[in-house]
Amino acid sequence: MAEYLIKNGFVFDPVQGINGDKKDIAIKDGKIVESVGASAKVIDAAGKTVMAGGVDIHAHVAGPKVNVGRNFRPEDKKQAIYEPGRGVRRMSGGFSVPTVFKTGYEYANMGYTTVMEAAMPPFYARHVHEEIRDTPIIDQGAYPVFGNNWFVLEYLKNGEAENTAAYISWLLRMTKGFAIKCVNPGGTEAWGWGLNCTSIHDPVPYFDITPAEIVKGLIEANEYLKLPHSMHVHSNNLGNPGNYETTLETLKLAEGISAKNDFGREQVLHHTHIQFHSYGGTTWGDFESRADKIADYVNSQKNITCDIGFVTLDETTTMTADGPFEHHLCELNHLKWANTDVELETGSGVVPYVYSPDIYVCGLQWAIGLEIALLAKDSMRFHMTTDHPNAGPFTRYPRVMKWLMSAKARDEMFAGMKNEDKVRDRTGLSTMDRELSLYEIAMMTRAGTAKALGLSHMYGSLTPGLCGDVAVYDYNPETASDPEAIEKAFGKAAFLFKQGELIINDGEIVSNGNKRTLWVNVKTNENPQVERDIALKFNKFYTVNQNNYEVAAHHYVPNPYVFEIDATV
Amino acid sequence: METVTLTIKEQPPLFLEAEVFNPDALASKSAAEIAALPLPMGKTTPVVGDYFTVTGKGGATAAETKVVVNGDLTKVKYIGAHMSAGEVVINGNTDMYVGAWMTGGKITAKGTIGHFAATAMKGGEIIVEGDAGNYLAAAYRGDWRGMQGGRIHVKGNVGSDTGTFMMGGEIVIDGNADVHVMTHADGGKTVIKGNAKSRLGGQMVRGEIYLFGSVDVMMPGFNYVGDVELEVEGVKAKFAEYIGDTGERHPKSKGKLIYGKLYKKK
Amino acid sequence: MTKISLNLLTGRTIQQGSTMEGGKEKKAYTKAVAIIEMTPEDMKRLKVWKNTNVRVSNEFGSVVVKAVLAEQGLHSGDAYMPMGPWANMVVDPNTYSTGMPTFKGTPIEVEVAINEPIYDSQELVRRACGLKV
Amino acid sequence: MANIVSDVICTFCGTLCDDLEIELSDDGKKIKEVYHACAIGAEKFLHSQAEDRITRPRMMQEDGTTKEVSYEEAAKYTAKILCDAKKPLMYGWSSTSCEAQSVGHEIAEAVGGMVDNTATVCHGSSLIAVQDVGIPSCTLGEAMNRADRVVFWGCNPAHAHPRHMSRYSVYPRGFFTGKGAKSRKVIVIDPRKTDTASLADAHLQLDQGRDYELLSALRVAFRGEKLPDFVAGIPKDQIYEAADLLKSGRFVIIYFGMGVTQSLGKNHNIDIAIAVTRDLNDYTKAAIMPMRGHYNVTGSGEVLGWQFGFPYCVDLSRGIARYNPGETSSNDLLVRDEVDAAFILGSDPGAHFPISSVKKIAQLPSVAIDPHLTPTTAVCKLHVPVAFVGVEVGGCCYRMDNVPIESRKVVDPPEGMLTDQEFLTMVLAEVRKCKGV
Repeated sequence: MAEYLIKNGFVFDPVQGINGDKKDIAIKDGKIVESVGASAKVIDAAGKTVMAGGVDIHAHVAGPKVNVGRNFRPEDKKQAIYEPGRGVRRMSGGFSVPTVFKTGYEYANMGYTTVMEAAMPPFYARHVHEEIRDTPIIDQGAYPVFGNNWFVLEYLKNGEAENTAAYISWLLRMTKGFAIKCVNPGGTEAWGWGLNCTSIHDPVPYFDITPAEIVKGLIEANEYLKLPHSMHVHSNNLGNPGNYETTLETLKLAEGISAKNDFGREQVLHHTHIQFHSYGGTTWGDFESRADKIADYVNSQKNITCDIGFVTLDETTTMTADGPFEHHLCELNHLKWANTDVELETGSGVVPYVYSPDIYVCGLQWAIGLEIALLAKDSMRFHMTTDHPNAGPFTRYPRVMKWLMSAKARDEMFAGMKNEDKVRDRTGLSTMDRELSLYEIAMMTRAGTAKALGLSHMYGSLTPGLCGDVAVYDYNPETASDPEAIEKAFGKAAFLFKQGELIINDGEIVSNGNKRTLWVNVKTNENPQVERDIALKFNKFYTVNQNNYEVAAHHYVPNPYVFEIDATV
Repeated sequence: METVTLTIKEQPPLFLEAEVFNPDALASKSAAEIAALPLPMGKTTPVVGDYFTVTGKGGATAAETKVVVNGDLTKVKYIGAHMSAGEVVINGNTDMYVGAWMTGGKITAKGTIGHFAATAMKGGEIIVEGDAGNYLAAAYRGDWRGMQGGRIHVKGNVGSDTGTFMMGGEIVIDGNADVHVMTHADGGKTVIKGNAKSRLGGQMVRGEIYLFGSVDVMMPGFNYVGDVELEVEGVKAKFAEYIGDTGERHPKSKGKLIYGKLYKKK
Repeated sequence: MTKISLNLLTGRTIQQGSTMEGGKEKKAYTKAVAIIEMTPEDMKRLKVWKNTNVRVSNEFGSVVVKAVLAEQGLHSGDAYMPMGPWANMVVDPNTYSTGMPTFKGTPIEVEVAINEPIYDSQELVRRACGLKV
Repeated sequence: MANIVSDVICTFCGTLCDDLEIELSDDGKKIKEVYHACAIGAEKFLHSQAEDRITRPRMMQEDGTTKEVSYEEAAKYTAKILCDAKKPLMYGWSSTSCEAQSVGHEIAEAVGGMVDNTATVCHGSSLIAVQDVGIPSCTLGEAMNRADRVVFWGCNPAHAHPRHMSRYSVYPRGFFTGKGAKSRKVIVIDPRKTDTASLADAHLQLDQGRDYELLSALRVAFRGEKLPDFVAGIPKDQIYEAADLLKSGRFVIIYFGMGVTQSLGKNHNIDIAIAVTRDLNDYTKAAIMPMRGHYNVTGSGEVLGWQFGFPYCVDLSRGIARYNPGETSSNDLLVRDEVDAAFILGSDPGAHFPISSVKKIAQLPSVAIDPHLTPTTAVCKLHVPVAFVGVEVGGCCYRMDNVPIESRKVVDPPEGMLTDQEFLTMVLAEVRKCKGV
């Protein structure tokens, strides 16, 4: 395999404490190394920014609801130029819900090399993996959803922690999943009857368990199984005025629990798209930011991480396993609504949404995300996401970076809003002059996310021994002054390496790489009861036979990277 | 105002996509430059000169450019699509997407035009001497934003799905309309001087339909509320007023529900 | 010669489905699909016994099939043909620019054609397409 | 000891039953018996064993006779007509695996094909409607476990999806529907008294082609607004009753089929049926599901979706993907003379398109890739027989509720026969040659 030497770039690597120093980065046999021989190909990075490949901890990029978004929005294709195939590239299109090819290419263009699919319905896992397989370049994993799963609800209701863990390990193996995702705990099961759980104390119909018990139970199961990532929650009551209290109550469930794993992960709870959960007020009329309360709490709790879910003020497509929320949303905007409830497991909904800068609620949502990120004391625990495509497409990360790094750029946005005063008045953002550094951006986009995922031994840093995932951006931190240059440079990497292979050469994608699918195979004690329960549910309540349920690795996961864990006691 | 005249000299084996046959694309171009513009046909890309003789030249801007297209244009799509200003005259029958996504200017079609004309039209004027096809002034697939402004006058008949998802602007049809008029409309106005088939205003939120002739089946969600004297397109007459679609949602204004309206000439 | 006007519906029958999987070139498929179902009243109007060959025609085409009594009750005035090449000789190809031909609700005329042959599926389409048989 | 393969997937209809048991001869070469399948499914497995089966590609001669050719020659011919054409139609895709579809899409991208699947004459109207108003739906098991109101609108599962009612919709005892059929009220809306209708608690035998009006009337009734005395031939009292019956359910599931997708109004009938479902969610819980026909037409829509962004009628002729049924749909393309070659795989337009479209196929350079002899193979220049997916080769298929299930290989195909994926891979190689890449 070719050797490379990336010379004289401004290197940003928070893990090694490298903050913009001019350094050379060497790549050999797919890994970062101390040095390479004279024969190594030299990439001149003088005047450019060098970082490890980006790691996305939460995006909806593959699977059934993503494809519903594509197929039921032909008009979304008209929001972006559809690009013909060229060289190694297939044709690629779509704006808020890009095709799998565009997903791979656009992440690569942003210097990202690893992306986690945020919600995999187990019953549809095969579909998720078919899309992941067809997505070029990037390494991917997927989080199966557990927060409304009948097995989990029953085991937790009976306080059977060991059975919960045994079932989870089985399902991770069946679906080739990477982590435990929990969306609107209990609420989506309630939606099976057209109901919801809007507080963590609302009992789930029939199952008679509360969201609080589900969240706590899943956190404990996660640590019992010593998984790389922590329990990954989208808490109840998303998107509603006054929901910050539900969010704080949910976060407090992690108090006193500490992480158990061999992957360097410190948190036990990751709260996703926390922007959507930081709202004050009681109605849309007195709607206001409570970013301060949320940021303060997360700052104070070392065992919690979060990603933001920045609103980018675009016309986009919302999609979530939070079925009742999507129904609520379509009642508000009267646009098309897709919903799929999944037997024994979960549900989901999809609704287009236009975040207009002229609507003050949207303006406020934009401000709240930035406010949280700028209140962060430790950017390693506040991560860059747009909850793609819910708050905006992932292709806007460079624009979000611009807003985070430039008060001037933020003021221009405020100035463009119809209700500027109202928006400024209801968020702390308008008085903030903090501008994040590239060092902090590197934490939010790779170092912090890799660590929270338990992947810091592979990704997120340029430490010798790690994967040869390196991005070179045409951005000179010493001379750049125009904030627009940030958006431009970080949206189009000059060079990109994935596992030591040159993917982008001088701005052009030249290889589709050798993408891998990450999943976790965790061994637990033999558990005849759980085996019986599984057989019984398949016999009586599933419409697919148990022998046709497992996602066969051979075909759907052609290039797996398996994390083997022993959680037997 | 400069004029570009395009005359078809040979019928193509397949359909031509004339995305350049509009004032915006031809402004400030010479006949020679225009003849060299692409005229895609399937996977091949002939140029305008391969199938059309070009005379005259474009004006300095779209507004100062008139495009005249002559001949049998039944295998030519997109004439006047995406235009923002200026004028287009179509001397002969033509195919799909006439004036689609148009935002301004004027199109006069001397013959018949094909389906999907005036898709998502935002402004300007279209006059059709002959008939128009299906989906006149409808939204593009999946979009909830149909015709939003401008005026269309069809002197002949129109096909099905006229004004689907219409939000604004007006359509006047001298002849008859096939099934489904202003389905899902949330504004705008359509006048049918001839007869209508069934499904006028199905799932209509807001908007107005004026019908001079007969309709074979009324939608069950339209209620008769009384007669009104109106002047419509220069015709003074008594109309029976219906409100609907009562099965559909309707916005409130000052506590009162706003309905779609159907006026049927007595 | 009596001729009656009917409204044609087409669609699946389980016999059509299973004989199709058995092979569209086989006699069983022709027997199951080259038929038109009518109500007893319409049969009377047409003055035919069941299992008589009839010619079904309209502006779109013409085809000879067997007239049979509708097993699944129809409104009088409606007729039913299993989906397949025989029905498709006369269905309305108009898609109203939706892509979907009007397979249901096509006006047809039916007349007795006792001595005219019913072709098998392959011969039927080859003849219609002007190909040698 | 009998040689039984179990948990076999039935690759006939969108119900995609996965509980078949197939008894093989002791040497495992022949299928002897098929258990649990419906009449159609069983016939499919047994027909694959037919002695007179075509096992090699055949070119049609001027005089109507055929001449056997090798798969290599067939692949060359197929690649040539696709490369020579300015705008080739590539239709079908619904009776094959997602893996084969993917290879086909690479070919289509290389030759600028018009890629369309059988939804175009089946549930294409539904896809358009979903794009206009969305679709509140669920998996078949969700309906089995919860639904106490079951509506069959313009569909006849007793004939088209024979095991649907016993496996999913009417008879099974689900988690919250422990009394099986007794837990459910079944309503059929159909102009015919179908065998499904005769099992129903209520049958609204409407006038054919007036579904849009009747669905609209239901919405009016939900809101307690007034109705004319009759709508679509149904007295208003019956409509108000039906509306109350639906509103009073805990979980309503509406299954619909060709009766609505192919009648006057097409997509609008589905659009308003979805509106009815959406309305019902204001009073209770409701879902709606298309009764998809071919066993993997759904999969074709899914793969097209994630690769190009549209579920059918995908126009790749300009090197980018475009979409507009009515323009880029097979029957419009054929009748309007918009295409100059026809490639057909895994479906039979010769039998299931209006004859006016079939005549156009017969005039074009054409190839039909299909295990069977069909009216399509009878009018195409080249017929390439291939192995049966789900019998002689496995692969991923999507059920009518979009659930992916991996079909199984049960027996080997006849000696020397290729699968469609293998043949398409040869065609792709030939296409790359003539493209010089």
